[in-house]
Amino acid sequence: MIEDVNLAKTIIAKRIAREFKNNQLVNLGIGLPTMVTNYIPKDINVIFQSENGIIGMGPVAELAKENREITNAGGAYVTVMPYGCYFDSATSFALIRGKHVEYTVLGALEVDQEGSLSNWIIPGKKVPGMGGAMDLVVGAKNVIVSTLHTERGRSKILKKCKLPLTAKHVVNMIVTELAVFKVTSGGLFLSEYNKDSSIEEIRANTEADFIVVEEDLKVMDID
Amino acid sequence: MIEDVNLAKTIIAKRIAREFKNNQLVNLGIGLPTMVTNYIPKDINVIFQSENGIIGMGPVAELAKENREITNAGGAYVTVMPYGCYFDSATSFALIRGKHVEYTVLGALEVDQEGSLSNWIIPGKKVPGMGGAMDLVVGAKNVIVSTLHTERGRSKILKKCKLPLTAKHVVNMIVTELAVFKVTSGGLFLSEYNKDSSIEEIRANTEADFIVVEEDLKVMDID
Amino acid sequence: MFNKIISKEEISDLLKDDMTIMIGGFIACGTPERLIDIVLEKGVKNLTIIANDTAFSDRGLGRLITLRQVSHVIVSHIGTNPETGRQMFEGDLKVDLVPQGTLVERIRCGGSGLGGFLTPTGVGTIVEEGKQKITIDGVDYLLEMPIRAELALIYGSIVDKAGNVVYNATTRNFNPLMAMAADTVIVEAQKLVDIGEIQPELVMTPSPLITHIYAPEKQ
Amino acid sequence: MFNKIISKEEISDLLKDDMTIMIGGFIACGTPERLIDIVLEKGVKNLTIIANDTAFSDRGLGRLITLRQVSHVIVSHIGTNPETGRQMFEGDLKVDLVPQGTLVERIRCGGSGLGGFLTPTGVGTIVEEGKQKITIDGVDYLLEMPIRAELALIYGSIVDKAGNVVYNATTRNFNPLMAMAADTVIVEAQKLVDIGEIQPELVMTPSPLITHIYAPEKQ
Repeated sequence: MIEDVNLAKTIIAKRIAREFKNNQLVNLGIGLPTMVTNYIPKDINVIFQSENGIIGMGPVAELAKENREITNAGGAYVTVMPYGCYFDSATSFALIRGKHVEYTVLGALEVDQEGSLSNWIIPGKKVPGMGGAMDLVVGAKNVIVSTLHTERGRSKILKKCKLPLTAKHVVNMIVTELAVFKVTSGGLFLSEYNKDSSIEEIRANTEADFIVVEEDLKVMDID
Repeated sequence: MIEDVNLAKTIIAKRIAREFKNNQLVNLGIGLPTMVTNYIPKDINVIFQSENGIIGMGPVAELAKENREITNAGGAYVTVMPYGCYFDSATSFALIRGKHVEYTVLGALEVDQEGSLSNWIIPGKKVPGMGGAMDLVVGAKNVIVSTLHTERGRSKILKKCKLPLTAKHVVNMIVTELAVFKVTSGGLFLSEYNKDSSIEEIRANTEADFIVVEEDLKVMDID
Repeated sequence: MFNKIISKEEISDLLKDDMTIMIGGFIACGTPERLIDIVLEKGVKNLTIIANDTAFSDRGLGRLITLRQVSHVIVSHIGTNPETGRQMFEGDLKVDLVPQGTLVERIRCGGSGLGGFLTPTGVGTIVEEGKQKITIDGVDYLLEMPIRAELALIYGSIVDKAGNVVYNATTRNFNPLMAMAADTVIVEAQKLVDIGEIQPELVMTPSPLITHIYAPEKQ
Repeated sequence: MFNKIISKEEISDLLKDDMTIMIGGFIACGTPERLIDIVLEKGVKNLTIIANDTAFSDRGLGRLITLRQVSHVIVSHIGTNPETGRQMFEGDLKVDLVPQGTLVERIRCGGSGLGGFLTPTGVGTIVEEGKQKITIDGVDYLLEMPIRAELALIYGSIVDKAGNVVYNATTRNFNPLMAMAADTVIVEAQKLVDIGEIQPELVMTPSPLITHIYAPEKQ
């Protein structure tokens, strides 16, 4: 296991950053997913959507250079690229539900082998609300879950989510510091593993059942 | 009867023009309804909506001064007032169906005493299509039908429309060169008559049943 | 010709206990802070607030929650304001959480004369509870209903004296939708300009939707 | 970075018989006339056209009807083009008439991932034939369904090289909705400008929706 949480998160962000092609429209959730922006290959232009009304979102604004009328979906002051534009929330979710966003990357409280996801509520404890997450996972062409493989020793990738769902059967790919999984109608497939880990370690730390097809298995590209 | 069709139409347009209050949003159909713009009292500012995407439509553009990117719903080149703006067709009909338009004024093939209207098709003969009419009569707060009282000697105001309907039970007011009718759940009421006509003449030329409450009856204000 | 400018006192007179109010903004960006000041000053109680989120306990509409003027919120997110969660767990505040895309579309629906819409969002989750499910070509959808308010308080970056509104950058968010879905709409004009100063293509809320303009700088 | 400019020949290669095509414009205002030229030149047949109207027999998409390239139109109005009515009465052209507000909302729906919507428009008329009627709080609505196309041909007054589009005045009409509801979207740029020349608030169709840009002046 990778004990250093920051290193683990960096691995996840780096791997996800390799997933995008030129000029694809991508929506990143708050937290770990936002780290992905730091590792986009230089020859790839990714267009970031922010569901509060931006296409072409740029980096966070420098201190003392903030424009109070330009924020991201987390409320932080950001910048916008020269090719960017703004729109209202109804248009934003028309774009999201209408399959115009290529990828959405979100965190998870739980994710399962059927591609269901829980990330918006722990009843009685923590109720932040779903915000735009339910629309994003239903509407984006590809749903990537970014998550540490385990939390307090327990697998985040379950046979079946126990918390209230964000959506059912929507996740396409799960990226952790140890592995990349693909969710298909035929089950959960291990498609890549961290070369510092092993299939045995992954199996020991994953509650979900997953299938390994040796000849398709690759090492995670994170260098 | 008033034999001069142009005079008849002028009477209708003049009467309808008296109906509006300051800053009300009004949509006028093509043809006779458009004539209403010529008779708006000078102290009243009426804001015209054109369903192809204008609020604040002004007069038709002068010859050789047309802007080919500014047309009305009939395809004619028009002008726009300094307080005007543009929008797309989805927004236009959101405004229309959403009861944001105070009055719509339309022509009729037939109108009936229940407030139903037929104005978009004569099956097998003339099929222009409904355009925005069905949305306008369902959505506008007030629906005024402007029509000559008779056509080829036959009443335009019927007991029941025979042609395919534009909408059922939506018309609030019918203005002809002879009379003004109000449609209520209690039936069709004659509310005004042309002082050059008479209740007898109106009755003789109207197929619909209508009620006259003598003390409420007024002379049409068209001077 | 247009006479829409309204004073603080006139706005105060429009506010009543038990009102349903829509408030524009997204985590306090594009929120009419000076209009919220007036609601705070008037001290009306038992409000139902429809908004994207409850902002912060000391900024945006969260201030109304902190002062316990609100009994019910219909929002997509309360995570930025711990006070909302606290009052909810204590049973003092009813919180309806609605997916953001569904919430804004319900508001659009309420302002557009539509009776509802079918969305795939929320199917198979607790969001579907109590809702009609309609299956079309093998795909399940929830029938979601329009929502309206008595009053909408919105923010406008640039407003002309007729009531045409431009929202700069991400201040647009829920504001133009709410401007269509309330009986009375008051815009807080960050900058008030003369008629003719706004390019007509740039207008995002047409003037007839605006009932009153509040221009704090002119007070 | 962006490489969306496309030639006449490349567009011609995208056109096939039997295609469903959305074409922007309102009685030939805001219509991509030069893109229609290419469809005429290619001579593809048996097209289904989705548009507000059929314009004129010698202007706008009406030209495709005159040359009998179209077998089916889905529109709100055919009154300005007598040729449409003639081919319809002769049985050569299928005409589906849809109320304008319903048509544009169906297109929006098709581009927005919604499964349908409830409208009061058309209730009690022949428009309701074959449709599900849903009654809510005593009011009848028709359930109307989304509509999409393989290709959308739209007009843009100002287009930047990323594909951001501004529609001047009333050229906007159906164009921004159609840009969301087709698998491939080609915009005819009246004026092509560099990235950064368009105010980001003024963009009416965001660049990712545009597949290809055709700039006749650059040919």
